[in-house]
Amino acid sequence: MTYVGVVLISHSSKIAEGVKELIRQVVKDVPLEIAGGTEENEIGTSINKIQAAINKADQGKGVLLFYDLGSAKMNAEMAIEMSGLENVRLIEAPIVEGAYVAAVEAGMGKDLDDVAKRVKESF
Amino acid sequence: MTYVGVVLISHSSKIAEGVKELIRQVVKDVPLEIAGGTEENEIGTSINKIQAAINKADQGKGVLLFYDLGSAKMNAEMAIEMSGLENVRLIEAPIVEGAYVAAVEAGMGKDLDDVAKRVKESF
Amino acid sequence: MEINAMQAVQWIEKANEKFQENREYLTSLDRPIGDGDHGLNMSRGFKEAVKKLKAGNYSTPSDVFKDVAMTLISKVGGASGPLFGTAFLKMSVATAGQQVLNETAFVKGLEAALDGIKQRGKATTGEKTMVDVWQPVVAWLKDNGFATASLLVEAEKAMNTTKDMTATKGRAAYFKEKSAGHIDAGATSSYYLFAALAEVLGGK
Amino acid sequence: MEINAMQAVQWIEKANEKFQENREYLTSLDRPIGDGDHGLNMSRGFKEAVKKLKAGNYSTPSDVFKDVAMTLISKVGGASGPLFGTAFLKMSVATAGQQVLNETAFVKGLEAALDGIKQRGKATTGEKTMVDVWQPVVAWLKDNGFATASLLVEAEKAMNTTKDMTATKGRAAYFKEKSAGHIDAGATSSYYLFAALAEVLGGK
Ligand SMILES: Nc1ncnc2c1ncn2[C@@H]1O[C@H](COP(=O)(O)OP(=O)(O)O)[C@@H](O)[C@H]1O
Ligand SMILES: Nc1ncnc2c1ncn2[C@@H]1O[C@H](COP(=O)(O)OP(=O)(O)O)[C@@H](O)[C@H]1O
Ligand SMILES: [Mg+2]
Ligand SMILES: [Mg+2]
Ligand SMILES: [Mg+2]
Ligand SMILES: [Mg+2]
Repeated sequence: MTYVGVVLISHSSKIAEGVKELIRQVVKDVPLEIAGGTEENEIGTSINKIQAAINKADQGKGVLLFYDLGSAKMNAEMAIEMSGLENVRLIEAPIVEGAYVAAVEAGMGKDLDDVAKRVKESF
Repeated sequence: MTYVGVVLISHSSKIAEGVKELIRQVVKDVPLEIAGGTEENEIGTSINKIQAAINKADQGKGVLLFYDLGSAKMNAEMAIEMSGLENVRLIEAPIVEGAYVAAVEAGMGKDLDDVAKRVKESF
Repeated sequence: MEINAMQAVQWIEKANEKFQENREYLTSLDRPIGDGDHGLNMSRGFKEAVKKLKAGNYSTPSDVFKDVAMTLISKVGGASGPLFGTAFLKMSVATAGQQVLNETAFVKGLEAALDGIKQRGKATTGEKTMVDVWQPVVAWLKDNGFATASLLVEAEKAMNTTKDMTATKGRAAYFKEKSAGHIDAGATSSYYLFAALAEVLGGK
Repeated sequence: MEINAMQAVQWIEKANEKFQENREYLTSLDRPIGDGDHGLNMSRGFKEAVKKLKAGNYSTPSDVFKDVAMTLISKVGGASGPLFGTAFLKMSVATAGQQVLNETAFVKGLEAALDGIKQRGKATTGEKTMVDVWQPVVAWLKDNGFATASLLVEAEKAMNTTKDMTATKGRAAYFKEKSAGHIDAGATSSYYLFAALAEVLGGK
């Protein structure tokens, strides 16, 4: 079985890792990739990390991206454009609470539109 | 100068630490305390940690508490009741994005009502 | 039926035995629609509670309940901590000062506990939580007294009603419709708690 | 005025010198209403860009801009990475294939860069960002050509207009009214970028 993937983009690699461990308690199978911190693991984001996370999270059913603060959004948008992939979508939702909902929904086998819709409805 | 304090309650100590480092880049003076994980530092929350965080964050101008998932909320509410302190308030807002806004607002010297209001308006 | 401090301690000890024995089972209930830690949470909490009680010297059930409450509150780590913690705290307050609780007094304590759970969890019946065991069982005890064999049956029946429910509280609520078909973990621990009570009162 | 690949490289080298020299200053601008990393971000990004250019062999400005873009995008880490990265990428696309850019061609490239920044940042003028330097400076260049001394004056004037503005984009926007009274960090780096251009074109 394949699932919609989830990517966690945070300025802090600790936030990204923490959200992943929180979700992994509950959802085991959904691809869940993190892109936290800069290339040097300082506070910030890295397009290369985001691109790698998107590629790893993509099982063909699409990928939903969560980010923390504004500048992560710009990097995420660039990474999506450069990936050339369809079905990779950035969502405006709280990174911790939103990604938790998304992972649960994705784990039920929902498609990208449904997962995104459920997340949107939750906030 | 004293400030409204911010407490970050998360099931994951990594999330709490990450949010703290994200905020500390921007806001240096506001008391910012974390209560992440259980007593054994597993995933979960601890009333004792929450109580300690509230006490440390309180400079007399009140404390705003952020939490990640439902069960943290119950522990937070108990901790507030047991603290017996006035001006300690749990807020329904995204932990990462909400606490960031709260810390910036608190750093401007705003009082508890104003900080809470600004956070609420942001989501 | 009457219950004194010693029996209150025995109640918690019996409950602890059940939580240790059924740790894996409780966790397996919490896995498909939760985070798979309920067995761990309950077994850790009650083990600590028993340890605490062993070290103490109690003249009222109320004092026993208070120490149980404080231990559960600080040691459990999940939603069941504040919930069972609040239950025992309210039971302690409602029965304060009485060395022996008669049926009326004990039922009052259990009612206070139920109210505490509902308030803390902002939950009512039908939400697929421990409330779905506590509410009917306490109501039944109030009407029928402490007939221990029937208490066990009632508690088990109540627990099983959670199977078909759709969760609207707690982590299972994230699973919405998919939460149906699984018995609720907290309802099951509540069943064990009442089963332990039945055993203590029934002299087993 | 004409600009070839070698001059494009010099532009970036001069800009890099300015970012290294003013690293602390840029960071100090980003501290009161931001996260205090802008100097670090710009100096790291341009240092890497210069390193990349040193290793390359370029026949068109477009190729220079492309490598600068890719380096800034992957090395900067903050908002200025995708913003300046997009600017150089659009400049590269708009001037592709031309060994030498005349005024018209170069202005076209700069207009494309400005559009890229605005699109990427969803920003317009008056929001206290780098757009408040790019937009007036590009407009001025289009109307007046590359008179280097005046270019410097225009860029500096534009940078200073950000001081009284209230930020509505980027991290400074969190500070709302309190963001007024500080010059924007990204506007200042944009000023250095145009200052570097003026120096290269002016033959300094
Ligand atoms: N709001 C609530 N009201 C009542 N009971 C709840 C509530 N939330 C959760 N529960 C109960 O708690 C149980 C889960 O406990 P546990 O697994 O220890 O906590 P967590 O969900 O934090 O991991 C559920 O099975 C349910 O019976
Ligand atoms: N949405 C935006 N549109 C245009 N420019 C922006 C935007 N967000 C930020 N900026 C510019 O970026 C600068 C901050 O860059 P930098 O400090 O490197 O990034 P960060 O804010 O991620 O730490 C600001 O001073 C501003 O000029
Ligand atoms: Mg659980
Ligand atoms: Mg748990
Ligand atoms: Mg910055
Ligand atoms: Mg930054």
